[in-house]
Amino acid sequence: MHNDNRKIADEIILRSGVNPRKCMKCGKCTATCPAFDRMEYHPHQFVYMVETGDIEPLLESKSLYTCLSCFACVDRCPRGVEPAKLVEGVRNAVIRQQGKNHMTADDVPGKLDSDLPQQAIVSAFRKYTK
Amino acid sequence: MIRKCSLTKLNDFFAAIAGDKTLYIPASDGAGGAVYKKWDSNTQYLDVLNTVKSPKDFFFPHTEDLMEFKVKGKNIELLDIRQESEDFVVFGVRPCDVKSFDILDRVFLSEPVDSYYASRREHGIIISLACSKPSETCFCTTFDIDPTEPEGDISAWKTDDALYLRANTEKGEALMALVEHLTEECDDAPVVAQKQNVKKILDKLPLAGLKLDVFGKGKTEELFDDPAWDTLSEACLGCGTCTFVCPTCQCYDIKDFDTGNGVIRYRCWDSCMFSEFTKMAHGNPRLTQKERFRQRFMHKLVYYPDNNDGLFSCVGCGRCLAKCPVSMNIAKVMKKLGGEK
Amino acid sequence: MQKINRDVLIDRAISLLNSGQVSSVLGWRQGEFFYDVTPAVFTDENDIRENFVWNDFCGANFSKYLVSKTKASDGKILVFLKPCDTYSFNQLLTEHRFDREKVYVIGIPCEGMVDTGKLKAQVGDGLVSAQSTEEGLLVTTLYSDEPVNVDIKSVLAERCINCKSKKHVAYDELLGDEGQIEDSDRFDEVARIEAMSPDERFAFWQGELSRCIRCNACRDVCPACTCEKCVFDNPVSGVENKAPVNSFEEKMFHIIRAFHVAGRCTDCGECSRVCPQNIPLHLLNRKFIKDINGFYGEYQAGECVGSRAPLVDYNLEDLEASDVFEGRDTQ
Amino acid sequence: MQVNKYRPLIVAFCCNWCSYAGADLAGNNRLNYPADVKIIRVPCSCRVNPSFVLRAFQRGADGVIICGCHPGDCHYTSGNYYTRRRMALLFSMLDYLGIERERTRLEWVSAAEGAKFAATMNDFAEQVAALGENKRLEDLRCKR
Amino acid sequence: MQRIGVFVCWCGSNIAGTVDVQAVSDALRNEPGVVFSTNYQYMCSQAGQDIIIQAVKEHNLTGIVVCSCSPRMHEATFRKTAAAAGLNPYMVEIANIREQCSWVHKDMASGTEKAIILGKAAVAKVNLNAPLTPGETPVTKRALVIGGGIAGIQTALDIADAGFPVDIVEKNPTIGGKMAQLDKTFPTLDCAACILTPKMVDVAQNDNIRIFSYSEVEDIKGFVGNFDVKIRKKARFVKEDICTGCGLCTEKCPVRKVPNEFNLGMDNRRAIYIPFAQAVPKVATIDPDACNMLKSGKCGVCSKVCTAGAIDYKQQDEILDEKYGAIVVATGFNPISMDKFDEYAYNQSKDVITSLEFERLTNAAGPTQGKLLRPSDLKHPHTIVFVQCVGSRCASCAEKGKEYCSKICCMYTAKHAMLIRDKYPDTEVYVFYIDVRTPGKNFDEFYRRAVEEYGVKYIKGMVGKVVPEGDKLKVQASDLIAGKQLHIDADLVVLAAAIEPDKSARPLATMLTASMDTNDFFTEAHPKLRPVESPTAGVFLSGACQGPKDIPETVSQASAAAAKVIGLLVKDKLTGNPCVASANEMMCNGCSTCERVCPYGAITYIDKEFRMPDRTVATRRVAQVNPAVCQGCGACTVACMSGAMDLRGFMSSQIIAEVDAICK
Repeated sequence: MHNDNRKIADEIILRSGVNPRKCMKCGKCTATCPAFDRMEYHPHQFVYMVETGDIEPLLESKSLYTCLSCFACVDRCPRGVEPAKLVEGVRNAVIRQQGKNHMTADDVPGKLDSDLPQQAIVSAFRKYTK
Repeated sequence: MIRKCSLTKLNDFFAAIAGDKTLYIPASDGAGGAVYKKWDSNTQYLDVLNTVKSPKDFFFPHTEDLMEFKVKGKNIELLDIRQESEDFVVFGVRPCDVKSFDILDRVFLSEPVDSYYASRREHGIIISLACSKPSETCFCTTFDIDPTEPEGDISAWKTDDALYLRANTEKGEALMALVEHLTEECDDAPVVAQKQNVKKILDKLPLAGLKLDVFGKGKTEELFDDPAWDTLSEACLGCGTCTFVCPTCQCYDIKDFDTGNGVIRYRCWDSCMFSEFTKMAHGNPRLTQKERFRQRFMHKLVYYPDNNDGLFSCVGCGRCLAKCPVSMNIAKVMKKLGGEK
Repeated sequence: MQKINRDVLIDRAISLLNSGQVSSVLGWRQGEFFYDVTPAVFTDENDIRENFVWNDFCGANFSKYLVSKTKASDGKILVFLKPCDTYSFNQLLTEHRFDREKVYVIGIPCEGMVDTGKLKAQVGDGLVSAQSTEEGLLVTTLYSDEPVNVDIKSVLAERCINCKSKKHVAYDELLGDEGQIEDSDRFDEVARIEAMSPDERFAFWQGELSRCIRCNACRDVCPACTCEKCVFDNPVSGVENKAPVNSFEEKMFHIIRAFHVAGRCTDCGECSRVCPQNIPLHLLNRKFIKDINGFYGEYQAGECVGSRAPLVDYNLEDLEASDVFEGRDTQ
Repeated sequence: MQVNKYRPLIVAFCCNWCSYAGADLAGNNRLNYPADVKIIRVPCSCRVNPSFVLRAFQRGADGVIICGCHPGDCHYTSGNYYTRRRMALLFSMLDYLGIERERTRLEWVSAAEGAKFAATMNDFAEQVAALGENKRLEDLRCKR
Repeated sequence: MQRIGVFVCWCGSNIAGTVDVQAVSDALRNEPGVVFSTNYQYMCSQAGQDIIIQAVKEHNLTGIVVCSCSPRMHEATFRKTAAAAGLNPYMVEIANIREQCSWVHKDMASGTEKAIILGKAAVAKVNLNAPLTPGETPVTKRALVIGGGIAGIQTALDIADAGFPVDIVEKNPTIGGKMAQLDKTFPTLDCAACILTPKMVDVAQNDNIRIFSYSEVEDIKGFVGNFDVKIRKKARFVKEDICTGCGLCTEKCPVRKVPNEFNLGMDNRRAIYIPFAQAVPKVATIDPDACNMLKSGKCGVCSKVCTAGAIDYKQQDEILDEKYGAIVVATGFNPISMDKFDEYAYNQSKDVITSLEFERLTNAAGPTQGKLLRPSDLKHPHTIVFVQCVGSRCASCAEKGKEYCSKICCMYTAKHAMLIRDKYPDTEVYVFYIDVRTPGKNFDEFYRRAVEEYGVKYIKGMVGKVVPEGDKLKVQASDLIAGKQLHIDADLVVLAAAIEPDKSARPLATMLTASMDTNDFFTEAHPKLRPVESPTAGVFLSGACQGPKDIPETVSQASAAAAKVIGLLVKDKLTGNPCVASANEMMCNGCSTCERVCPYGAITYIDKEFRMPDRTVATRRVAQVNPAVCQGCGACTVACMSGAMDLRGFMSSQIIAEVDAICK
């Protein structure tokens, strides 16, 4: 395994406060995920890939941005693994690597439309103010 | 004849004595109190009214090994392990504490003589020091002690600039000879002046009027069953603070310490305030704290005078007044039994 | 200056006494000097009016007296407890040391008590009188012509500077306003000692404990030390001794005593207050409290009656003895 | 040179059910450890009073080790849990007083761990020997 | 002063090879108290023992020190030798100079030196030994079984079969417990009722068994062999001895809509009821919360129809005082509440049910007479989804579920799925699982049959949410192997709810001073070696009160507990271990500290009058150790600040003497 990947994975674990080893691979996170169809990697895969250090595909994946940050997986996980926080951790890792976010919080108001659910607005701020 | 030593030469004075004999002087104990320390060039003299523990330690130490039984197989060997005393000097003993030695002497030097005590007494030389700033807890005058006129082998007075010395005994004379080069003859005017100042303070002391009328020889029956003992003793914790800071308390226990290879027989201070004091096979002769409390004060104020020509075994140093955890003390006892509130 | 007035206390005491609700009152009796105050049992109205005091020198914790006084009394005893005293009170109840029904507790607020030693160090010997003012004390001595103004903070007892709680955890009735649990820095000094090198720590404690005269005042005043017979008085206990014969005995006494009260000590600070040699004994007890809090979670002895002391409790995941020093410097 | 090395006196309190049996197993398997280690059998490690530990130091021990069943395996279900708390606090207090923390140890040794017993004793004896004589908790009366 | 004999064993060359045994016996001869010292090749041999016996007689020995192998080896031997010589067996101490000396040290000099020191320590200890006599307590030859499920039934039957009287206390109107509610049992698919109800009848007919149904344990005092128990017999308003169980009252009662707890509320019963046809005792019970007569005094129908005259509206709770020698806890389990699992819509749809409810649905005696009809519309469900681990293995949600695996769910779900596919092959059955756990005889085969022969769709994944929509349940789930999210329109969803100990267990544990784990399962005396005993002597554990169990395991443990009880009741007297704690009452503070650390509840407190050293008489609270219960660990001796508590055989003074001897 790539040493760098392990390092990034450990960094993500540290920063997110998520312990992927607690995962018992039940898949309830994925079962509950409302954005499942748009995600290349699903919550349980995120957890597993971070645990094993298989980070590169994650960093490049669009799944990072399709995650709604709705935290349904966090709520439902029977082991308290908190997959969404891990997704956020990976997202932050990408941002840190790129040196910037692909959008800023200031861009959000311009994109608001009346159909947008309240939760999406909140999660947009959650994502882009990092 | 009086001689003086400039305070600027005080260290030389100590050095001169210490060059010949072990010298102890009051020094800081590092915790706000004073303790007699063996002098060396690093020892700072602490100008303090009283040390926390009295100097009775020098003659009647807190603990003292008496003998040893050495066990080898099934044989027992008896060893005299006493440490022979050498001459030593104690500087700065206050008039009350000096007086306490008389009280101890009557116990330990009367027949049968306590040879351990006697040996120390013989080797000890006392340089007393007159009081210049009595504390509110002082009441030595009650026992006819003049805090401005101390006894001892050498009497000393300390003013702002000099130490005034007067030898009272042969031992004192000999010691004065040691420091002759550091002292000079002088007139006693500063000493007299200090005495007069102190006398004024003495009159203002809160305990100045303490009376002894109801105490002394033959008062046992009058005082023993006084109901006041109940209230006086009700707060007493039964600790030994008063006893262990007292310059005249002389009770001790003899104990055996099993070293694994034999037994060391030693004695250590005991306190009549302790619940285990004088416990015998049948139990304890004084069953309640009231009885133990009464014992201590009756001893000081009645029993001791009974056996010692009316001499009280308190010198009014005030240590117990300052240190009792519940502020119960001999002054309160004297007032209460003496009919004051 | 204490927030609550002596007269309020006296009025309540007399009214409870006269109504027959209590048969005696455990309070502070004025002594010879303004600072010497003796715990006393009052049964007489006039005696209370004349001699009951409540001022900045009423440090004594009455809780322990209840063990013997309730046994000796048929009626109820009124006791005045400062916030920190109430912790000892509860701890004694936890250990069934007296009958709660025989006590009527009046909680009184406390603004901290004065350490007479500190006062003397500041104004000198020969204390004659002191008057409480808003900011402190106006003290006269035998040797000062003018009264000296003393800032109360500068003469407060250490335990009061680091007061852990101004909140009463037990009372039947409260006079004055209830306080709060305080944020105190009481473990700072322990931490300072912990940070020393082992040699320094050894020298520090050797120095402190060498002053011990084994008067037993710390034990005899301690509300956690109410044993029918103390191990140190019991020749078959293996630790009995009567004198600080050598440095081992000095340490033995204080280690075992601290261990026996570990988890039960409420940190009332009476041990250090009464020590005639000013040994900071509370630093031994606080070490145990700090360790217990750190190892097993926060625990305040006496906070509630019936709580399980940390030394008679355990957790499957407790710290291993070998990990006690983790994160601390090695030798 | 072995000869000049300080030979410490070590008192080992072993619980009857696990550690004492572990020590027996070390014997059965002829696993060497220094003769400086002397074992005292107690029913459970929770029988060890801190005053016994101090007593050993007073009488000349250079190191004291307490061995009990592993947590969860106590013959009396909970004894070693109390031991763990008591000794953690005691050791910490001794350290606080500046007494070498290497002189005390609490170790869990099961009846099957003869090898661990021997290894522990070798290690502890080595550790204590390196410190030399116990000076900070000694009672000179016991040394004459 | 003791007269001690020292006997140093060579153990052939085992000891003598590295220890100079002559030097050891010579050195120890000079120890205080020692009057005789010798050495011999094999001390444990008959000849060696004879040397000891002879020396005791010749030298009037009062104590014996044997320097030999480990006391774990021959302490018992030498104690018997001492007894044979007329000495108290507890006047023997062993110095272990083989396992802990000669075998671990190579050097003769240091080995000998150490052997002498170990011998000295043993001598020092014997000097302080006192003769000990084990205490004896009589045994009440009757057992109490708390809980009348299959665990309690089996335990009671086994004890009764051994000839001892036994009482069952059951809080419900009938015994039978959870097993009575089940349909079939895995992996053999026998009908639960067919194997349980004969046992219930056996219980009812066994002369040695009394059933206190509709009763609860109110208070327990005493200790092993001698428990005093208060049992509350709740008023059922029907005279048990008169009621014939004809059931007429239950048909005539006008109060019809009381949820039937036996069918988990899926149908109704009357205010007077018999839980099920095979109930034991088959006696009616009036539900006081539902009965009009009891609530308002207006009705009395049951009384009118009862020809036996068994109805008694004035009946009161009755308190029985009974004595027992042993108590078996068999309080069983319950499924946890599903209220907090919003995602599965349990409270929103009648068609989301628990597995136990499913058992009733498929049971011929259940609300649908065994026809698989879903509760909402009584239609046959065509798509059924089983969700595993609902609330089990739940680490993050202590307030919702349980951290442990409930153990039985995998198997009963396989059973359910198989039975559905067997009876209704047109039904699609999905089982969502995290792991399938089938350790047990024929268990995995059973599960594989469900998959391979019956075509149950096992999907590795979890259900994320269930949303009722129309008459369907929209199930959203993951299929981890396919990497898909599934959306299934189900007709019925069955939740494998975690199981938890019955709520009555916690207060019972307090009464018994028996310990529990954080999940409220009873703790065993030893997790491996004493799994059916509680640490509290005389209290035994049967069934799921100790941990999740299936029926065969429960029955084995029930019989094991019975065997333990029989082993206890067969004794006339209990002989204790004399090495127990005892409190010096004059030194005891009554502070309860020791009581808190005692793992066996052996310490109690009493108020006792004393003549005090100050010659007053005082009533003091002091600790009492029950020697029949104390196991001699010594935890109390250290907890006791005053040193009032000491342990016989390992007294503080003895241990200190050993320390001193070693360190001198």
